[in-house]
Parts: sequence; C-alpha cells; structure tokens
Amino acid sequence: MRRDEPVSNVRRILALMPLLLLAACNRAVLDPAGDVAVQQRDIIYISTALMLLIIVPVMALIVVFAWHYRAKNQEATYDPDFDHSTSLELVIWSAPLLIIICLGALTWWSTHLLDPFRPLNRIAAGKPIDPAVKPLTVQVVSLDWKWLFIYPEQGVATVNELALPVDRPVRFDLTSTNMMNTFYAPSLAGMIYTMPGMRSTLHAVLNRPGDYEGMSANYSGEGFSDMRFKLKGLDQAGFDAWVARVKSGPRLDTPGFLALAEPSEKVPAMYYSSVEANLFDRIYNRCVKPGTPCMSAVMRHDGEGGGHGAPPPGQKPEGALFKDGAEKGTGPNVTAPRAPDGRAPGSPKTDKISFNLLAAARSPA
Amino acid sequence: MAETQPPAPAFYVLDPHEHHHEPGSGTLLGFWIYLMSDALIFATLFATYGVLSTSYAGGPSPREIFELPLVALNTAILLVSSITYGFAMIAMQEGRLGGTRLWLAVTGLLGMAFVGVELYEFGNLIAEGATPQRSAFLSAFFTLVSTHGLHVSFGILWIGVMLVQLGQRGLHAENQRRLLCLSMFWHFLDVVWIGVFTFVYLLGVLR
Amino acid sequence: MTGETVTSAIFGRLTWESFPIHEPILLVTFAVVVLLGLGIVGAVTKYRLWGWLWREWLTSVDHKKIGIMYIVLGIIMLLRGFADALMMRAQQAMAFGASQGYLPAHHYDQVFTAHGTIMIFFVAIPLVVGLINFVMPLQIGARDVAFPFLNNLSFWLTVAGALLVMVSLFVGEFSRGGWLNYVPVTNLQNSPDTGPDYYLWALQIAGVGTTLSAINMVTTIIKMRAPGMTMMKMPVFCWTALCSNVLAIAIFPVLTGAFALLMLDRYVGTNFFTNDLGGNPMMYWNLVWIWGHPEVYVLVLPVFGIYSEITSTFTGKRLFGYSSMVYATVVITILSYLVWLHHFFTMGSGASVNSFFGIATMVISIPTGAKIFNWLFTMYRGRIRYELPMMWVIAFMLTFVVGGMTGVLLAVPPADFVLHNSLFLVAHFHNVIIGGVVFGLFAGLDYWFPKAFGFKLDRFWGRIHFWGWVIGYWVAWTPIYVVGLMGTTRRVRHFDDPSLQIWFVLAAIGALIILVGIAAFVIQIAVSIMRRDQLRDTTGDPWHGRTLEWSTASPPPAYNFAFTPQVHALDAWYDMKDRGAQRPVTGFAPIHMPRNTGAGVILSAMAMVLGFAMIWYIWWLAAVSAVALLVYGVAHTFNYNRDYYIPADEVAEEEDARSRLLAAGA
Amino acid sequence: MSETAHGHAEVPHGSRRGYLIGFLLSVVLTAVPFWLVMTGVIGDAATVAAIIIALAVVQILVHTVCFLHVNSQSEGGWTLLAYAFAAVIVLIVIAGSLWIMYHLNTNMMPMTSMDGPS
Repeated sequence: MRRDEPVSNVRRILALMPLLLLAACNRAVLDPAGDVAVQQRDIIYISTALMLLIIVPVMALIVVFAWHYRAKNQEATYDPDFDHSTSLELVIWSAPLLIIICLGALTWWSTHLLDPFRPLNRIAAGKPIDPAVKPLTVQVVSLDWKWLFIYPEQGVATVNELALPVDRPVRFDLTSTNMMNTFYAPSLAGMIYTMPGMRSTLHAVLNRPGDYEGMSANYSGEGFSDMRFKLKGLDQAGFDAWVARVKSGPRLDTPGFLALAEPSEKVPAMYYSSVEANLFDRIYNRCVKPGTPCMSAVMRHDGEGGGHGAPPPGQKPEGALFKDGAEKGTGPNVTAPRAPDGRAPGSPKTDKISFNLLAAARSPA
Repeated sequence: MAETQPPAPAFYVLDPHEHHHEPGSGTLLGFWIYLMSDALIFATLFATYGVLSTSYAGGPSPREIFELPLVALNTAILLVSSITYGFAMIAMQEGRLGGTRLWLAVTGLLGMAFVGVELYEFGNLIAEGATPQRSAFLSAFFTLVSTHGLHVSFGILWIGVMLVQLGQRGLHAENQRRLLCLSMFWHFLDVVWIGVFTFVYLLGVLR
Repeated sequence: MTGETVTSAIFGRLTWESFPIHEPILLVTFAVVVLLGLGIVGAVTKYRLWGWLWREWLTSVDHKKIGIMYIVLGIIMLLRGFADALMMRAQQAMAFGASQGYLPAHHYDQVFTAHGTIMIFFVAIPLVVGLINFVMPLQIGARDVAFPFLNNLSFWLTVAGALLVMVSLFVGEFSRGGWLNYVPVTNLQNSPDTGPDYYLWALQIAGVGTTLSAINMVTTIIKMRAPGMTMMKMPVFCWTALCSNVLAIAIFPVLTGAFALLMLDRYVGTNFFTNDLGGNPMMYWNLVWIWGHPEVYVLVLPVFGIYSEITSTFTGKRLFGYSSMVYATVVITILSYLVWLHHFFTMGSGASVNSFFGIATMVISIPTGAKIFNWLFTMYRGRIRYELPMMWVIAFMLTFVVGGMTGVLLAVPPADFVLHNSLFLVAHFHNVIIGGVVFGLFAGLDYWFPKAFGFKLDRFWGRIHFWGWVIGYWVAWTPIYVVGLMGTTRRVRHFDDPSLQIWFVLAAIGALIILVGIAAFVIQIAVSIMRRDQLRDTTGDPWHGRTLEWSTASPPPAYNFAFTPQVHALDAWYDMKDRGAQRPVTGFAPIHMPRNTGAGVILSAMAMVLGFAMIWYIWWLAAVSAVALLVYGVAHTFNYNRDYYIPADEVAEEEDARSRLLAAGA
Repeated sequence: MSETAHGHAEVPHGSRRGYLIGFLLSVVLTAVPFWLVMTGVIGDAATVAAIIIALAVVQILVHTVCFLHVNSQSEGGWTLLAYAFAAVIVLIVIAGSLWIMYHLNTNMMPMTSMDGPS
C-alpha cells in the first residue's frame, strides 16, 4: 500500500468536484427523458429563479448590514430608536406578496396541467398528441418488496422491469398489495403513491431511448431499499422484440401471484408470458385469494344500506388483548438472529447481526 | 426622549396587596383551555367517523343497529343532568352546602343512568355481532361514543370526589373553584353529545 | 405447557430473547450506559446528594429549575439522537454496490425512526419548552407559572416518554415505521413486534406532558403579566411563546387521537387504519400531518422570538417593526393549520386540493419573510456586538433563507412530484430545523445561560461550537441537496450506483464536523463551570438587556422579583434603566409561593410502568398501574396544602446580598 | 390587565332563570330533530339533514351561552377568544379531513373509479 494514497485520494476528489457538480446536473431529475418530468424540472427552475429575485438581495443585505454596522465601525450611523418606517413595512410585506402571487398563479396552472390523473395533451414541446394513438396501459402493483408490471394490451407481465415504447403516451394504473409505496421513475415523471385497496393513475411519456432506474420512494419496510426496477426506453421495434422475449416466460395465475406476493427482497427481473384475466382488478379490489369478497361488491352492498354479513375470514390478526399466551411472541422480528429456514424467501445472505463491519470492510467498496 | 416624558412614574408595585395574583386565579381559564384541547380530540374522532362512516365492509349499517328511542332517552337524561348541575351551582352561589351536595348527587345518578343505558346499547350491539372489530364504521362509532362515555364516567368519579371533599371542607374557595371547573366539564360533555346524537345517530339513520 | 402459560401471564411477551444479546453495538452501548449510570448513582450517593436532588430539583415546582431540567433532558437526548445520525451517515457512506454496510435493515430502520422521533419529541420540544419555561415568566414579571405543579408533572411525563424510548434500545426493539410511525408498516400484521408499541406509548405519555405544559404557558401569559404590560407591550419572545403554545394545544390532541386509534387497532383489533374491513391507512397520514406541519411552527416560532430578543439586544436598538412582527406571528399560527396536505401531494387528492394547499403553504412565507426583513432592519443603523448569540443570528439568517426557499419550492405541487420523499426534502427540513431551530436554541442557551447560573459561557469553546455546527451543517447537507436533485430517495439503506458514494462520504465528513461542534459544546459547558469565577456576572444584566428578566439577580431568587415590576413601555427594563428606576431596597413583605411536591415524579413513574406493561402485554401490571395512577391522582386532590410564604426576613436577606454585589460591581 | 385581576366579573355564574331558559330551549331543539327523523314527516332526507344540522348548531350556541356562560366579559374576553379559535380549528380538522379523504376516495376507490373515465 502506498503511503501517500489518502492524500492523492483527497486531491483526486478535489479535482473531481467541479466535474461532479456537472454530473449532478446530468442526472434524472434535472435531465429527464420524459416530457412530464421535463415540465416538472422547468417548474423547479422557474420557481427557483422567482424566489432568487428576493433571496439574493436579502442575503447580500444581511452580509452588508452585519459588516457595516459592527460595533467597531464607529463611522456607521447609530440610531437606537429607529424602529418603524411605513414605507419600509410596505416593501417588506408587498415584495414577497408579489412573488407569491406570481408563484401562486404558476402553481395553480401547473398543478392542473400536470395532474397525474389528467391525460396528456402533448408528447413533447411542440408535438401534440396523435388522436389515433391509444395510450399504452401499464398496470403497476407494488408487492413486498418488488414491482409487478402488467401489460393488458400485450397480455404479458414482468417483475422489476418496465419497458416503454418511446413517444407513446402511457397510462399507469397503480395499486399495492400490502404496504404503501411510491412509484417513482425520476427520468419519466413525478411520483405517485401506490396504496392497498386504491387505484391511482399516472399519465406519462418517455421521449428518449435508454436504460433508466425506477424505485419505490416511500419507505415500506424491511426490503424497501432494494425495491428497484429497470426502466427501458425502446423504439417500437425494440419494444416488440422485448414483448416477444417476455412471452417466453411462464403464465401468471392466482396461485403464482399469491406466491409472488409473499415478502421477498432483491428480486431479479422476471417475465410472464400471460396473465390471468382481471388479475389487476382483483388485486386492487383485494380479492385475489379465492373466497374473499371483492371491495367493489362490498361497497355496492354498503351503498345499498349494508346488512349483516360475516366478516371475511382471516384477513387480519386479532388485537393483542385477545391473543392467547402462545400467540404473544414478539412476532417475526425478534431481535435474535433468524434461523436460516425462517428467512424470507429471496432475502440476501446477510446475517441479522448488526455490526458486521468486518464483512463490510472485506467486500470491495 | 427622556425630557419629553413626564417625571418617572412608579416602576415597582410596592404594596403587596395592590397586585396580588390569587393562587389559582388562572384555574378557570386554564381549565377552559384544556376543554378546548379536549374538543380537538373529539374533532379528530368526529373527522375519523365522518371519513369511515360509510365503510360497513359488508356489515351492519346505522339504520339497522341504531335504536333512536334509546338514544332519545339518553339525550333526555343528559339534558336533565345539565339543569340539575345548574341547580347545584346556584345553590353554591347562594352558599347552601346541603343543596349543592343534593343536586350534585342527583346529577351523578343521572350520569350513571346515562352510562348504564349506553352500556346496555353496546351490549346489545356486540351480542348481535356488531362489534368494533366488524367494520371501520363500527370501530369509529364505538370509539367516538365510548370516548364521550368515558368522559361522563370520569365526570361521575369527579362528582363523587367532590361530594367527599364538600363533606370535609364545605364550600371552601378551592372547592368552589373545582365545582366551577366540573360545571364547565359537565356542560362541555352536553355540547359534545349534541354533536354525537346529530351526526352519528340522526344523520346515520337518515342515510 | 402450564409453565409457559404462567410465565406468559406474569411476563407477557417479555422473554430472554427480548434482550439483544446478539447485537454487539447494543451490548457495548448498554455497558457504557450502565457504567455511566452506576458512576452517577455512585457519585450522588458518595456526596450524599440524594436528599438535595429530591428536595431541590426533582420535586421542584420552580419554573426556572424545571426549565433547566428540560434543557438538560434535551441535551442528553441530543447526544443519543446525534449518535443515530452518525450511524446513518456511516451506513450510507459505506453501503454501495456489493457492500451492504454494517447495519442490516431491521436495525437501520430502527435507527432512522429513533433519530427522527428523538430529535423532534425529545430534543427540540424539551429545549424549546425549557427555554420558554425559564425565560417567559421572568420576562412578564411573574413569580411562577399559573400551575406550578402541572409544570413539574409535564416535565416528568416527558422524561417518562424519553425513558421508554431509551429502554427500547435494550429491551425489545423500537419502531421501524419512520418518525411518524406510518401505517401500514406499523399495522399489527406487518409489525407484530414491540416497536410501534414503544413508539406509541412513549409519545402518548410525553404528548400529554407537552399539551399540559402548553395549557400552562398560555394561561400564564394571559393571566400573570406584570401590571402595565398590555399585550402590545409584551416582549416578542413571549408573543411567540404564546402563539407556539396555542398551536401546540390545537395540534397535540389530534396526534393523541391518531395514536389512540392506532393503539386500538393494535390492541383491540379495530379497523381504523387497516387495509381491510373498511379501514383507511391514508386517514392516519392525514391526522398525523395535521399535527406534523404546525409542529414545525410550534418549534420555530419561539426560536424566532429568541432571535428577535438577541438582535435587539446586541444591536442596541429597539426591534424594527414590533407590531408587524406580532401580526406576522399570529398570521403564521393560523396559516400553519391550513397546509398539512403538502406532505402528501403525491397521494392523489387531485389538482384543486393540491393547489389550494400548495398556495396556502407559500402564503406562510410572506409573514416569515417579513420577520427576516424586520431583523435585517433592526441591524440597520445598529451597533452590532458580535457576542456568541449574535453570531448564531447571522448564521441563522443566511442558512434559513435557503431552507425557506427550498421549502416554497417543495410547496409547488409539480416540483414536489419529483422531489417528494427525496433526499432534497430531507435536506430541506434539516436546513430549516438545524439552521432555524437548533441554531436559535444554541443562541438562546448562550444568551440566557448567565441569567440562569450567574456566569457567562466560555467564548473560545463557544466559537468552536459555533463554527463546528455552521460549517458542519453546510458540508453535511449541501451534498444531500445535490443527490436529492439526482433523484435519490430517503430512508434507503443501500445504493446500487457507486458514483453517488462521494456525496455521502462528504455528508459523513460534515456530520463529523458537527460532532466537533457538539463536543465543543460539552467542553464549553465544562470549561465555563471550571472558570466560573472569571466569567462571573454580578450585575444580572451582562448583555445590556432590554427585557425584565435582566432586571433581577443572576441566578434569580426563588421568587424572581421581590417587588413586582410596573411596566410602562415595550422593552420594560431598557425603559427602567433609561428613566433611572431605582430598585427598592426596603419594605419587603412575605412572598406567597407554591410548595414542592413529589406527586409529579410518582405519577409519571406510574405512567411509565403502565406503558411498559402494555408494550409487553403484562396485563396484570398494566391494570395495577392504571388503577394506581387513578387512585394516586385522586388522592393528590385531597392535598390542599400546596403553598407557603417566604418570610420577609429571608427576602430582605437575599435582596441585601444583591445590593452589596451591585455596589461592589459599580 | 389589572381590571380583570379583581372583582367577580371573572367567575362565570348563571341565574336560575338563565338555566331554565337554556333548558327549555334545548329541550325544544332536541325534540324537534328526533321527532323529524323518527316520524319521517318530511320525506326528503337532504332537507331533514340540513334542518337538524342547523338545529344542532343553534343548540350548541344555546348551551355555550346559557350553561357554559361564555360571553365577551368573562376573563377579559379570553374565554370567548379561545372558544372561537377552537371552533375554527375544529372546523378545519373536520372539514379539511373530509374534503381531502373525499377527493382521495373519488379518485381512487374501486366503486367510484369504475364509473369514472378510464
């Protein structure tokens, strides 16, 4: 090991700093590949510029006053009773007010324009939507802890891999099986929550081919950190080839889905050639498991005045007060290391023991 | 600046009686503020009930389980108890210890009747299978109504304690202050009950 | 079988497995805590201080002592919360690509949850409440708060909550649901462990304490002001304390309600926030954020007051725009209650709802901006003395405007759609809370320390403390802003992309610089105590203050003011000095004061046992402690003997001593 | 503030007459909504709902004035101020929550989204 290595490392880091800052600007949020995200980025720029109009003078004044009126500077005017000035007060209140009025107008307009529920009206700046092209529908399900993408038009499904044809508007329907997650592909569009028993919607379009990243942006428990998916932007031919490749996988049926829904971490991309009918509707209606009533049916029943019905069995555990001694265990998350066979399927081989610094140091950082 | 001012006035209160904070002079206001914060707990429960009030999850609906005659009876009991508490306060102002204790005891008994009727109603509902665990609507209903019931029960306990303390020390200034606080508490529960019978029971049956 | 049933009836779900003997970090921490604890217990025993501690401090109803105890609690918990921060920074600086770092998920998740929970509930709130407790009654010329016993009880309830959080380190585990204990992660079926229960009981107990304390402070401000002090002659710090506490009264019940409903879900099996049977997890988010957003203002408003007092004192000027400052505070109080949805724009409430809450959020920046301008123009034509408190003010103003700007940016829904839950957001709120609240609290501590103890804090170590925090803050959080703009999200334990590592290494270095600042703070206090004779202030008014707390001795006598001041102007003490008011030195009368009581400690201990028993499902103990709590509480009301008189001789003796000191100093 | 430090103006107290008026009013204000709902004299549920909500608001005010003795004099007006503030906050909590959750549900609940555009 060379002795000067830390020094040269520091130097290298210092030399890289400006480059790093540049690199930062070329990443996802500030250099997106989808029109919605581009517009959102522009909103960030415009609002920041508007606010800098007042922030910069204020910061400058703070520094100037702090320096000029220091006690040592006996030349500066000292007026201990100066505590009111109507004209200054007017400026103090009206300058921020004007900026907030501008910003408020921008907010109102852009919030409605970029509402995720609102279908797109353009593919990119200056490229209005072609009424003949139907948006591609992708049904997104967040499971513990992976993403399922169902393509009803193509009849296929994937796990942790989302491919989109470039320049075709997409409508995402999103739901979740258990946890609340946030569907977030920074290059594509803003994020939206996925929630059990709810169906959220997101309209977006990808304009540039390439490989991007997506993730869950909302903490959802143990396997959350690795709940990532690949986002592939493909041209139409590439997309068709990709669909053909996905067709090589097995079929996704109810038992298969229930097995998939079991908690697992770091799941590699998976392909399904076909999907059981109405799977997505049953997921967000919470009736995939045979024998459970669908929420829409239950709610229709409720809307008609409800009625005595037995609760669906086994949907959730009883309250702690009603548990027997044997059931009282601290649950699956006892602090003792979990037995190898008790590990969640697909979970990494790291031990439950903290402080495996040695292991961390051994692996190439 | 100093020249334009009149000669320096007193800067300290020299007479200790001139500005003397009675111990506990803030009690009534402080208790009132506590009640306002309690009102917000109820607001939270009302909001939750409002959001979940149609989520029967296939279970019973308000129209099926609410018995308005029982609710009307309970409302009447609570209303009468508020006027009896008022009589207790008037007796206190007139310095009649016996009258105060008598009306307090009547109020406490009415409170017990109210809680009894409520427990009877809950017992019936649970026996029918309309338990708090059955649906979100029932969870919200039981929680809201029983939180009010718990407050009433606490008020009854307080009345009991006051009866003992009045017996020990009579209409002592401190005891009078406590009775005033209890009065606010008791009437505050009336106000909450107006919300409960209107928004939970009457509107529930109308739905 | 029967043996198991008996054990579980006695100990609930508490078993040997609940103790983390497999966790090296926790074992070491445990050993250190036990050794430290034994050391303190040993020292107190050796010097026979138990009686003194119990009589003079633990049972004290003196608002000054309670304030100091709150601050000590806040500082101790700051060390714990900061240790969590260092662990997170280390993990995120290490865990890239193949390296998993050193914390497994179930531990890392507890660390970030505990960090947020502790920093807000057990650091920021105790420090703010402590300063208000100590300073506000002095500023309004009162002898104590409206409900002295309640004050003591509030403090000990907060301690009970803090202790429960600390116990979770060593017995069982803490919540892994984020600092607001989000459902569905913390629903019973997803987290059957003790974590969420520890969280709920700790915060429920501490929350009751905070609510009671807020009621107490509001009543004090309304009822106990010195004669002549109309609302518009009240010091700005008292105004902000009033608004902050009014807000606390308005929000904590909502949090208590939300937590109670989650408790019912977990203990009774109701369906408020469940996924099935009609429950609605989003309602929990809605309720906790009704609390969550105004809470920021509960913390920051009093701190704005601190900045106002300091700016006015150290520029030697009246505060610019006092009345606009007051109006701004009141407006912020009300508006802050109308913005909570901006914490979940991306949930899907739709464009109209989102734009309403977005614009309401931006509107808050107008009165906040007015405050910044007011401080700015207080400096204008001032004569600024750069003592430690004033240095914090300048650092605050420069740091906070950036946080304000990023905050308004996040209030624009389309921008929030890409920045929500990202590290940009995390950087924003640390910018506001460190640059606003924490800087202000340190400013306040530097400013009022001589009032509390009679000597100033050491300047050298104070400067290291200052620069450690200010430089550390910028080094630690600028990179986090950057990675946030690169689309990196929060609460992540491990990253795939190695090119991000450099930013996290920088952030970790920043955290280490802050560590230097924190170490310097502890050293500053130690050094100041050792050098207290050189740093001594005999005047009671070391900074040439303007408000009433500087008119009395340092440390103030138990009764604060031998004669209640008569107020004629804003900046009452400045006015008194200006017009040559003479402190009366004769004619003392006996002073009516509240008596100390141990009831607060005992009630809080019972509440803590109740919480512990419920967390571990030890039903018998829960029942016993609940009944004990009720019985003891009722029994306490039979104690009518709650006050006493300080004899006139004692007052005279104390005041004569002060006269001699003042004469010697003159 | 010195004006409130003394005197009996602070203590909220009622007269026998005040209590009786309050009691009679609240009996009427309670009986009418129960009667409306239990007999169903007015067929339209929305009208009935509007009437009983209005009556509830009036009754709350009656209780506040006659039983809780809130007026602009007690405690120098602070009781009234606290009451008004609390009322506003209670309204914000309830109305705000309902508004937000209603929009969430209409946007995303299974029942309604089926009827919506897809």
